[in-house]
Amino acid sequence: MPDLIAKPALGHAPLTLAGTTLTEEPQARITAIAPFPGQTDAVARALGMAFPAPGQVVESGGRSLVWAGRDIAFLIGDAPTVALAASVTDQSDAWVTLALRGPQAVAALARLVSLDLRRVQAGQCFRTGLNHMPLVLIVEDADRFRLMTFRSMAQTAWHEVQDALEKVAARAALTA
Amino acid sequence: MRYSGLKVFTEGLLGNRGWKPVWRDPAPKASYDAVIIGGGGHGLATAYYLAKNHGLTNIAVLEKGYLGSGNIGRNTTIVRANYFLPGNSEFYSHSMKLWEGLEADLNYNVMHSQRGLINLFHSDGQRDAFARRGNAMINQGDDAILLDRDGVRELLPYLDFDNTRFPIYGGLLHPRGGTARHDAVAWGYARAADRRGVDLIQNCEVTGIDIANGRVTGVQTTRGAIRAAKVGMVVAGRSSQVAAMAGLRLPIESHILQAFVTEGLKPVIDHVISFGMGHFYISQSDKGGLVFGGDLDFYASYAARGNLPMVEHVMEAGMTLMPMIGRARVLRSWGGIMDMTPDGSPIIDKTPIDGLFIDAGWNYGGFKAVPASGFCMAHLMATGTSHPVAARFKLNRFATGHILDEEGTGSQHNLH
Amino acid sequence: MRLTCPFCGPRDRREFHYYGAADYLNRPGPEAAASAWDDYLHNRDNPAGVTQDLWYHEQGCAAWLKVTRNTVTHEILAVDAVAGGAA
Amino acid sequence: MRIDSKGRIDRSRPLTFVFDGTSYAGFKGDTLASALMANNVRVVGRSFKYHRPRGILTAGSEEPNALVEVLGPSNQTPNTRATMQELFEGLVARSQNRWPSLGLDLLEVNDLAAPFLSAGFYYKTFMWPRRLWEGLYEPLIRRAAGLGRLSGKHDEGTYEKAWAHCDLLVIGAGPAGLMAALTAARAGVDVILCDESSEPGGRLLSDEGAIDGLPAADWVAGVLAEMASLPNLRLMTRTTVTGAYDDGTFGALERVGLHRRPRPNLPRECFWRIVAKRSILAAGALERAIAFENNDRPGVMMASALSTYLNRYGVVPGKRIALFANTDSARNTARSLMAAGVEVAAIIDPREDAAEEPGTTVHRGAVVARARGRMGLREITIRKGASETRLSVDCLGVSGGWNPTLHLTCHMNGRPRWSADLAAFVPNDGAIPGMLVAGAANGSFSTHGCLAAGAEAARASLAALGMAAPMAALPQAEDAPYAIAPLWQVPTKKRAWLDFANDVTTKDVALSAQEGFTSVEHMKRYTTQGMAPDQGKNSNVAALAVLADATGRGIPETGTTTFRPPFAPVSIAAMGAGGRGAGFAPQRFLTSDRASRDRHAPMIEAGLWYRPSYFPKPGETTWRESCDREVMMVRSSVGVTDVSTLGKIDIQGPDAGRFLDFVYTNTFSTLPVGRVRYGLMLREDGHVLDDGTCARLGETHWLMTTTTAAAGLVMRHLDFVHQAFCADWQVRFTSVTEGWAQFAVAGPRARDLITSALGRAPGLPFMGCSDVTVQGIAGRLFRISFSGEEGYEIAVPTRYGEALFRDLIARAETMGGGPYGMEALNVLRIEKGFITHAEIHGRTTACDIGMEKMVSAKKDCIGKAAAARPGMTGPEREQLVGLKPLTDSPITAGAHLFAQGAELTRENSAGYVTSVGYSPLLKSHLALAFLKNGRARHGETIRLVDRLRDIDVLCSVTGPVFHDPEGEKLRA
Repeated sequence: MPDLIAKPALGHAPLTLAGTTLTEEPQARITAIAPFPGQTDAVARALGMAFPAPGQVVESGGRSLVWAGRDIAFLIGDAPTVALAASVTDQSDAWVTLALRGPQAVAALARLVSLDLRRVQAGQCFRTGLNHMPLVLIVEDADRFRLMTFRSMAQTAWHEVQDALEKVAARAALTA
Repeated sequence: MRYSGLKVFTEGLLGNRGWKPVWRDPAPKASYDAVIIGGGGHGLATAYYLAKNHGLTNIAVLEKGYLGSGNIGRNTTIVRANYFLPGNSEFYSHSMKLWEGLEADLNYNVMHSQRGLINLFHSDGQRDAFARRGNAMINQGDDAILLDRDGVRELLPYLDFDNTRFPIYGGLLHPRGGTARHDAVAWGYARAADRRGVDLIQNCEVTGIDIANGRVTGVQTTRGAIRAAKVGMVVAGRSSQVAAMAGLRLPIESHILQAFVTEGLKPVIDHVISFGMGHFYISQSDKGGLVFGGDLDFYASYAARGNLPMVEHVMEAGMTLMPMIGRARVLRSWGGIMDMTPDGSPIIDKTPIDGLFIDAGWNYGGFKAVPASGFCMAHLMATGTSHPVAARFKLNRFATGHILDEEGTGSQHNLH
Repeated sequence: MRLTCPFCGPRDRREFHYYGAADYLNRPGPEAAASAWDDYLHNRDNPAGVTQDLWYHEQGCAAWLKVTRNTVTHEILAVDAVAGGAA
Repeated sequence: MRIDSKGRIDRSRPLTFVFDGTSYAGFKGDTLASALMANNVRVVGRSFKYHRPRGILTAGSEEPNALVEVLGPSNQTPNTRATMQELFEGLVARSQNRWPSLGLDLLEVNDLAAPFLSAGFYYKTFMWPRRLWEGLYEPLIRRAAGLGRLSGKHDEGTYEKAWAHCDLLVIGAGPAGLMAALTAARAGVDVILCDESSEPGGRLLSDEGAIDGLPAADWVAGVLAEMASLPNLRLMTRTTVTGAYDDGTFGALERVGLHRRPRPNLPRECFWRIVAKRSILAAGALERAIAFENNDRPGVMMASALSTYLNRYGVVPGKRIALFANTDSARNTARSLMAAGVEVAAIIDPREDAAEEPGTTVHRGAVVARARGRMGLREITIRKGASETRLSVDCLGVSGGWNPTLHLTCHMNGRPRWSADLAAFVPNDGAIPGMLVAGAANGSFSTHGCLAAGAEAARASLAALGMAAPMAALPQAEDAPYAIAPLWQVPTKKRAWLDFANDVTTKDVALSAQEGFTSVEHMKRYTTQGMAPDQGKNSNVAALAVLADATGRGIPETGTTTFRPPFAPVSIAAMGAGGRGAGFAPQRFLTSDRASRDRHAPMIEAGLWYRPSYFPKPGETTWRESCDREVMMVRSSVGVTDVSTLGKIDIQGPDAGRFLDFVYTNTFSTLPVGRVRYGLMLREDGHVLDDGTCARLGETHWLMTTTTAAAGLVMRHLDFVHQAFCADWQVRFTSVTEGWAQFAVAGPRARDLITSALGRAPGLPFMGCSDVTVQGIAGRLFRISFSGEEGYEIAVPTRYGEALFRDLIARAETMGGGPYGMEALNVLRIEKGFITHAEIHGRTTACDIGMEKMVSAKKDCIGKAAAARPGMTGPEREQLVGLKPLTDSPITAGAHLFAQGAELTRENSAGYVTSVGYSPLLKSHLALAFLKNGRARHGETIRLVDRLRDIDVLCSVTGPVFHDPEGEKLRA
């Protein structure tokens, strides 16, 4: 009996415009951990990682714990192996992760995201919207970002980021 | 003074020096048979029909600002009778009949124009819901035509039939639907009420409602106390505040509804069109501006101004539905304050206080209701019983569960 | 309009879903009188001034928030998490 | 006429452009208006109502007359201000609101008929006979009204929207704005400086003044050079701040590509949302006109505009110019003109004490009584006391004083106050929280005053941001006091214009007062003053003053002026950027999407999702053929359909069962592990919110299924109930909709298919569930059915969805089965009497759908109390029934139901049809419907009438379940 073939959300090749590259990231293991009321500290101890404060990413041992909402975080990397006083769900297949990296990344995001991105730095993340789509925005550094949105919306997300990049590039070409 | 084309001609020859004030500017008397709080469309219409239908002329309309300063002059001017729930159907049907005779009745051109209203639908489910509505309209004696996609294309060839996000399946055409010149409705009723002896008192704010032994006895105003055995509160937008003067707490939350008008353009949109998958409806005024609107800003407010998210949503909806309007420029946006009820339908009823009546909760459908609202409120104030076409607009229907929820969105005030 | 979410910080109004007056927090017990339910579901003070109402950070952290604000000026006076636990 | 040596245009870059079919020459740096002026084109438009010839009045976005259509390669842009349209090579423009041509406009007959077209005349006539309103009068009015034309073609232009954030937004880059932005940026805060023009500088580019001994324009260049070196300052030219909204949010429109030939992907316009902690409004002031007889003739224009055309564009509109002004600012214009060698024939100054002016004659205490020259000014009449003299001129510059550009301060309901000293409205402090107003926008009209106010506003803003600002020396500039003798109108029996754009004259305002429209709001609405494209910028204050005169009141008692957003008109396309086509809402695609399209399934919208409607086979020509086959396939063998769109909410925690008992009407805490139960959820108002199944995966682990439509709604509802009422309960929920691809497998051979796919028998009872391994992949299996046949839903992680779907349909096809779409799914569920949101449409109670027994009496739940209200139950309500036509006739959803013999009226409507389908199994159309007291009426014959589609059919009333009412197939 043949095994089922896994498909990426998009399978798009990277796109580079104005020195800025949009890529579809390979699917990672994502585990949503939502501690039961009052159990956040216990969960953190069991995980061996600090539970991230709002807007923070905690890195440890090759795994990152990304704050993803009120009392919920996404563990990116190996799934927890210990029992947690938390709701634990596998979200690996629920999200598509795009990366936007380059000098025009912030300018493109200014067309997609309502956040103030003036002084963002590594270790930050945001729950917000990518236009009308849900978004987890992870800051790698000031001009490198990962964008997680619903997998079913991957085509629209790609299209809208591409569209923003094209417009930014057309403007950049005027002064180049 | 009777208005006519001949009068306009002769006055023109005489330098327009003979035109008289459209209404008197009386000082308030100490006492009236009935007082109506609120000189908007509904209040003025109530006064007019009290005088005309019930012979009550010793009455006053008290307006805190200028006549017609509320939502009557801040709406998208749509007139329609396309409801489907019993209770609403007969009321708006009655209103439409009054609209159709309004110019002759008032001797004032309110420019009621039956341009046809088209509600677009974008799925089989929406078509079924509109078919139910259209049949209800016909059963009520009004008109409705179900258009398929080609039928819509014939009437509205400029819609985007190829790329829009939610394809157009068809539309429900309501040929008698249309628009009217909003301010003229207030002025026409005001002038006609004044001619029948009603005192229209501007810059007169009600500051208190006098109640003795469970009966209303009059009102306190910024221009003195006024006695009256009957008081009607017709102040949509401020209903909760005025009712609170009588100790009443209403099933109403106030919300902002924005509307927009563009610069003048040569005729390009002939109908009133409403989008089924976003908040957007549009018509073109006789002056040439595209007049359009969307949904509430959704948060309780008395600010009479909106914020950008709904502005942008409305514009985006316009662009997906009819991208030919892209280069029209928005000239002005404004917000009205809506009385939102838990089921989206209005209230025309007695209150627990004898002699105190309420006409409120028009959500954002008050403009087209003006004639019937005045008609039925006048009937209620004059006779003490509800007019049959407004019999279900009870204040206590939420307590009893006799809900009139056309949208089916439930008892959340801002969802209607 | 912007609300400062106790978790996410200042955000544009479009990230939030509005429900209604904070009255919705005071759910009557199952044995409450019908009039208590009528008040709870329908009747509102609806002040022209300071009010408290409920917003959901839908395009954000999914917290329900109780916002104290002025309905005339739109001034935001306070934003608190309904369930507490704000950072 | 060009003036050599003047202007900021680039004479080395000549451009050609076309206006009304004629080709002209201009230069880089020109606007369309300046270029037309240089080519001595005097008439550029026709007025709105009287179709009078009109020339250029201003040099800014407030222009009321020079509105043209700009023609692009594929579309046209109406009502474009020639004063704002920058010239580019190949620009093509056309005049508007005239027929057949600008020079000969037949509707100019309206000008002769003016006595009969006074303010509001249309309210008094056209009433008889009634049917002629829509048939004759209104179409004529509509055709005559309006200005430019939309093409009627889709706007295919590129637009964008963007966000910007800053500490301080400075609006306007004139002396006050430049000084404010520079002061703040030097202190280190993030500053955005927006200016409407193509070039910063404001009036410093228009007037010939000196700052620190340098020509003002050189000082501007120095400031800009320093600004360019400050990374924390962002200068946005061609950007009009259009609206002030709550909490420091501003709307702004940037003209990105309108001043050049279109380029791929380059937006025409960008609509910015700027979020600023503080703001400074330094938008300057607008000069205002004085109303006198025929003051709208081409060649009569604003005095300050003359300076702008001369100093920025090197052009003057006449050879012999007069000025009519009641302030000193027009003297600068006179001096500039004379210095450039242009004849200034006279200055008419109503002030008795006006100073002399070397080089020209000053008529003190005099006014201009009228202008002559229909297609271009020829002559003015100067009146002093009782005597009148005529003067030949071809241009008249007018200044009635200045109105601060305070519009944005009104956007949050702030009302300006009247300053008698300035004879103008000035903004009130605090009108926009966080905003300070500086310079001419605040009534400081000298250059020094503007510079000082800009610096001071910056310092105050910095202090509010917690920053100290060093005091820097202010540049030296003129500080002349502002003196004005208010003059709004020169009395005349003829028409004198206030609102050029809407053709509102002083007579109209007087008539409005005569008729009792004495409130300023009544006057505006009655005369339409202020409602034209210039939004009353040129006329509001003067019209108010004229109304005050007419009613014998002072200006403050008459009222105030106000402005609503936008400050300058904004295209729908810019504010709606992104909405075009599919951009209006995200598209959600199933993992089976490609496989379905491969099979030519038409995809239809289901909320944001796309789902297959049906899977046509060769030879099938209608959807019904395919649908019937798919239904019979499910009833006879096996069908596969993608149900991943249903909401899936993972619920975990010790209190999960208790929580489910609270949100569902029925009890879940007693459900055994490995079992699934159907649940009904109410809104708190007692109506049905949603229905679906909920599976118990483990002792403290559940999986709730919602309908596609209600997935988001239910999640929000659960979050509310938990956070508001039981936040301490040990339960959390997480949407896992996106993580799983889930397929329904239904039919007598469903078990065989599942066995084949799993390599083992499913071994599940009806309403059972378990974890399974699907070809090596961990998945889940549920034995549930929405078709009435034995049914399973099999779920795998989304990445495997496409593979599993293809695998399942391949296996099904070997068994005589295959995929089925939404149409068949709908027929199957109607045959079985299962409801969807067609039935639970928000007005339905549990009782209406026959599920009142599912509301547990033993516990409280959301909606239980409100569902007990008297109006929510009882025989008067419509209850769910099935309908079967007595004859083989099509029936329709949306039809109403009537007792036989009853007249077809609203009162007699006994219900309505919610869902219909043709059952190939029962060889009959079937319907689900709501019928008053329907449960007691099974067996009755009822009349189904759809008057929209001429359908009138007798039906028998049945229970809603047509197929296998005992459920034997489900449990097999």
